[in-house]
Amino acid sequence: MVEQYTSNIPFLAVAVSLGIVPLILLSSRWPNIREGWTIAASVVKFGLVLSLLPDALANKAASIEILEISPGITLALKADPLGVFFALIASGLWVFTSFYSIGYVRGLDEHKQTRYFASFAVCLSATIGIAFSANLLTFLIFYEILTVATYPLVIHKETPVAISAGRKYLVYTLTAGVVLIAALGWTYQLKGSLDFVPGGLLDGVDVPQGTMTMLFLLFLCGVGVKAGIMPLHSWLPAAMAAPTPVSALLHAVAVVKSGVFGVMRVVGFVFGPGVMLKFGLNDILLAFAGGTILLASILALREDNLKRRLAYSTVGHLSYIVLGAALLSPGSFTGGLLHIATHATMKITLFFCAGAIYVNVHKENISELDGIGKAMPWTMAAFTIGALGLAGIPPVNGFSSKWLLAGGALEVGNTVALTILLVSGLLNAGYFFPIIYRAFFKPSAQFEKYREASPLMVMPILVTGLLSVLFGIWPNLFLRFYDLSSMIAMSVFGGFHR
Amino acid sequence: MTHFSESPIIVVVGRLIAPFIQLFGLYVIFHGHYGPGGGFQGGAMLAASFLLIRLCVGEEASQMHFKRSLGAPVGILGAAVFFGIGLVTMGAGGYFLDYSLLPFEDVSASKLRFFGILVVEIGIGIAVAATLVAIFDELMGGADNG
Amino acid sequence: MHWKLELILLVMLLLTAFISLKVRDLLAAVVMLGVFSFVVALLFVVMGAVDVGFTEAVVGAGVTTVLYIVALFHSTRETTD
Amino acid sequence: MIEHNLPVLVPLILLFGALSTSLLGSWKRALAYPLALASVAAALVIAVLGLRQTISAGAIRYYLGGWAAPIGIEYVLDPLSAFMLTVVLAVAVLVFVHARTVVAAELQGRTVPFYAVALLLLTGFSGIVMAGDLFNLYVFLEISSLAGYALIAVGEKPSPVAAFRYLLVGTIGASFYLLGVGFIYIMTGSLNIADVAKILPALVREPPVLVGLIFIVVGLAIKMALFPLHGWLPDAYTYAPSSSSALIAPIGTKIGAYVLLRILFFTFEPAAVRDTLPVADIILGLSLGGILFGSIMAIAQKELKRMLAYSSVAQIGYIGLGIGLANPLGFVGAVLHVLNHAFMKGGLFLVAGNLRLQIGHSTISGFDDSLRKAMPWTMAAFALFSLSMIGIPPTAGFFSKWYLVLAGFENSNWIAIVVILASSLLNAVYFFRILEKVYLKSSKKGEGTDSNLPRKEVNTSMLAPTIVLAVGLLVLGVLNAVIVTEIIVLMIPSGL
Amino acid sequence: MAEYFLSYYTYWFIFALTVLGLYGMLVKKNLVKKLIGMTIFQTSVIIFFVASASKWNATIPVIDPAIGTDPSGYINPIPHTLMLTAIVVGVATIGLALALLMSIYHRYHTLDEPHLLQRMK
Repeated sequence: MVEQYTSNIPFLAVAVSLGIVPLILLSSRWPNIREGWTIAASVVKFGLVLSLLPDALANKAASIEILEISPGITLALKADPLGVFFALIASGLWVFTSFYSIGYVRGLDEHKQTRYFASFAVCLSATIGIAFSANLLTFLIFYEILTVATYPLVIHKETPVAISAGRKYLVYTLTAGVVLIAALGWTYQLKGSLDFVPGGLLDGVDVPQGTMTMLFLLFLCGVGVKAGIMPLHSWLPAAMAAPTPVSALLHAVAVVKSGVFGVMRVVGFVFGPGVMLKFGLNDILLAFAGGTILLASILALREDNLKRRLAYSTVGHLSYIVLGAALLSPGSFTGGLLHIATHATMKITLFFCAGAIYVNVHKENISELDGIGKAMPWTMAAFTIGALGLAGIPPVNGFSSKWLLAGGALEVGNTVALTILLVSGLLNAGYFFPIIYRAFFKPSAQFEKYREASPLMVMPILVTGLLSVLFGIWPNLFLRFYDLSSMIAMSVFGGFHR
Repeated sequence: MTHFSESPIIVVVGRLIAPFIQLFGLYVIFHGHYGPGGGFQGGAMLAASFLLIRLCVGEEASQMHFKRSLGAPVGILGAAVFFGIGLVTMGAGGYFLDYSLLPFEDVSASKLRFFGILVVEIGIGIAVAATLVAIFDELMGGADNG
Repeated sequence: MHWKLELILLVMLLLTAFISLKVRDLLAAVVMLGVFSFVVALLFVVMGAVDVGFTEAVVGAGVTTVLYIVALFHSTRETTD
Repeated sequence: MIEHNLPVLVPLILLFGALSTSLLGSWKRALAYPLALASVAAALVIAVLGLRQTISAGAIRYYLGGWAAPIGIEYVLDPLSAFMLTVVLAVAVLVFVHARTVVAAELQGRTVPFYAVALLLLTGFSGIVMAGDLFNLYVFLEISSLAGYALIAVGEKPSPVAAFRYLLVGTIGASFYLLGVGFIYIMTGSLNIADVAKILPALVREPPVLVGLIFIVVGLAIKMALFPLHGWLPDAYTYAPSSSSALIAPIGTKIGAYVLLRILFFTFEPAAVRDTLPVADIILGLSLGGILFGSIMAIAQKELKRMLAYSSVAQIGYIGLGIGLANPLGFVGAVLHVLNHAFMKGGLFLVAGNLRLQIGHSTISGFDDSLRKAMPWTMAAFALFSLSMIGIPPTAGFFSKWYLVLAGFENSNWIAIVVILASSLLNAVYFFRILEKVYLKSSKKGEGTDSNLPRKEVNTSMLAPTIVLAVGLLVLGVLNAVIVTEIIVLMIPSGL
Repeated sequence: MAEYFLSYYTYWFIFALTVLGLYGMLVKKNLVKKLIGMTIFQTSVIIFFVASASKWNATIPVIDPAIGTDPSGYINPIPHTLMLTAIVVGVATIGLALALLMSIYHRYHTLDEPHLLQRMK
């Protein structure tokens, strides 16, 4: 059982980026100061989250109840291991993205940079809020804030394409929010509480099969849209109209990972493995996740636009995580969680690369990238690392999480899931290797006069690429992601036997 | 429009009847608290008499009976009487319009009620009469500024 | 005797109201409405509500009718129905 | 002394304000506005005192003239009425602050009557809220309605027609109410609400009581513009002057809803309304229809004020839904939504007023991003109001929906839940349509800018109330649990 | 059955009057006619109240020394006083409505709804 103590740190971690929004708005005329705030906030936020790590590893959760927000339900933050795990990923990658963003928006001389940075800061607050939510209502509040705050980023370019992408995004995410409200209301009606409980809030609730299935489907719809589970995924490729750092952080980390984080919360902390198995909910989840993995990989094969291909790849990989939850074994759950971290570092690397290419040579389509590896060797090297990782090739970190997932599938004897994992690995290779091949081996002179992108952009790329490898070799390096994941899995599956 | 009617008979009859209506209206106001009638009916009768004059002798000529500009202020004055009494009783520590608490010494509570109601009825009568005439005037004037 | 009077008044009530709504000249309609109000006042007296009848006679038959007529003089008596 | 006179002080101050405004205003016009503002502010202070008093010490009963109920006229300040009074007056104060510039610009020469009549309107509202007997309630209902008709009629060219229609329909509503009260009176022999409530339970199955209740409910449904009796509302709100619609829209229909609450749950027994009589289900059904109809119609509108008017029809549906569900959570949701919607709709109509004053129209197709550049604060407030209308947490709009959804689950009423949730998506459609225009549609020079009015931010006296309402939504949202547990819970009638 | 109807015949007349008033308000095209309908409608409600208070074998509610203070000898006066107020409200409504009518006439030069709708466009 997690031991709790009161601490302001979770609240501060959420508030710090919200607090700088007015400062960003006020200093809109002085870009250096404005970006200074962003960087300072990202570093401070990461520091705050990092300071929670030792306690989380010691199974102690810093928690704070801010105020009562509905009778009997408080707006409460709790830095339990899962929360710290997700917050670490999000806030850590925000640091890189901040630097990268500055290079990107200045490189392209983007308009409305103040709005961009302000929205970004709000998004991060919401993401950390989601991570630390102690109950479903708090989760929902931050979830909706994230929806709204991301909208200005999606439509940032203000082109017709971006606006229609924004509409699509809103339709999907607002609907999801609304469905989630219904799910919450129902849960409250059944249980009289909305707190996250390791092993399942609804554990022991006696309701008919139909009710439980409906409720689960509502939850799945609610969090599944952000998690990109098919058929609720189609906003994600459309939202690639956004600037690349947005795609990188929000559509590789913050927004979609909030979705899968939500799935983990729902499976592990609302329904719990016992209920999932008893009512056969894991099969539903498994079907959705497996289908999504395969379909998304196939769709990714057909995309020529680099960012859209990455988006489909994201859809597929998100479902790895969902699959990890659906398999209902401690090993696969650990693997799924670990994949949140590994996929985040790999995918952000890939998006950073795509952005760097776009800023430098203004190319978005894969078929136009012949020979880019000569002009931008460092960038494309990092890209290769990310691609290898996503295909599950050691020593990049994608391998370790996939290994755990496959082990989990074996543990419960689910050969279908195992097959899906293997096939999708091949498909991953199938849609990434052509890019690498074109970049390095297809001769072309078109990029001769181009050099590497600005150091502000290349440095984050290299660091995240390097991190992908390091985490692949030592999953417990620095942040002890592996220990955290297995701790979380233990807390969820502690009292569960098949 | 100055006259609704050019006929001398109507003018004369209207002028003749109006004072009697007014007298009756006053009677009704003053006896309202122990017989049929009261401030409202009496006030309405007063108003009716003024309207009769307005209609019979025309707008301009009727101004001497009740000036147009007086409508609203007199109406408010009437209402103020009603309020005044209410506030006085409140000031005396009672409820609004608790007549028995009117600050007059050596007067029994029932007498106080009697006179309290009477004064209030007069106030209401004035207010109603003036307001109804004011509505009429507003309608008449509505032609110019509608 | 009492109820016969009441019945007659009630019938007149309906009749005047009906005419007032049917007649094609607005002035006639308004005058008929005045008659209606007067019948109502009589009915009130018959029913024992002396002061209400009194008020209705002054206000309904008197003031209201005058107001209607003034309004008609400032607009129009014509109507399509 | 003040404590026990609190109930009667509010209408007195307002009525006195109305009288003195018109009297002194006709002498010196400049006096009218300060006087009017001062009386509303004073009334608000009294109302807040009254709210505190009732929360700590329970209801205050006031017997006019010292005649005890059920014979005398009674004013009751219980938590529900004190709460309503505070909401009404709080919004009114802000609208009055805002009105100074708008009224002077839109109603040249008629400012004095405007303020006098507006105060009369508030007198009527405060009287309705505190009336302790059914007939006085009717009188105040009519006072406020008359003032409302007058306030609407001074607007744009078609406004008298809209006001006249409203008058006809409103009179039908009020007369129906009175007729219903007549039936109740015949059966119970009393008009005092507390007294009637004691007598009624034994008579609930008598046909005249049922007929009376139906008449009352239909009458009030007209007054609160419950679908499908809302026909008067869109025209009235659209053509009225900005300040009138900002005053009437957030408060007027809510007062009808309040009376409905008072009749159904405090005069009749909640159990009887829910189980014996079919009333609650009918209101529920109509509300659901209203939510969908209002939302869909709002999407189809081309003019901002008209859109807001239809959205009001939908929002009234939420309140009706809370009443119709007839359980404590529904009650909480309905009362909370009265508060939240008063803030949201008041603010939105203030925004519409700002737009009309600065750019001369509020036609949606004429909006573009020059508005945002010219009026950043107004537009930011508008965005916040929109988010609250859609129901994005932590704005206040989310929480009333939350309680209503919980209430729906309590009764296992799936249709209600689906409708509430679907309507927030419809709200999103019509608000984001405007937000998209204001923030993203680039202005073309020479096109769409038919007016030569200077495009700039409104002055402080107009901006401040708008911003206060917008920020208020966040505060109300965050503090909603406090409001619910400290105030609204006290109102829930026994037996609900 | 017939007896039932006969014993309540006043109410049936009042009901007919109410319907007549509503008919005038809703069906008539002319605004003045609508207003007349409204007047009839309002009056019918007032008659309803007064009729509900009236009873045989009782006299007007003014103290008569011959009867004394036994309340059963008098008609209930409360509905009467209420209706006085209702009449005031009624006349105020009509006054306002007429002012609106004149304002409409001055803006559109018609009081007939079909024409009005045409000219409002």
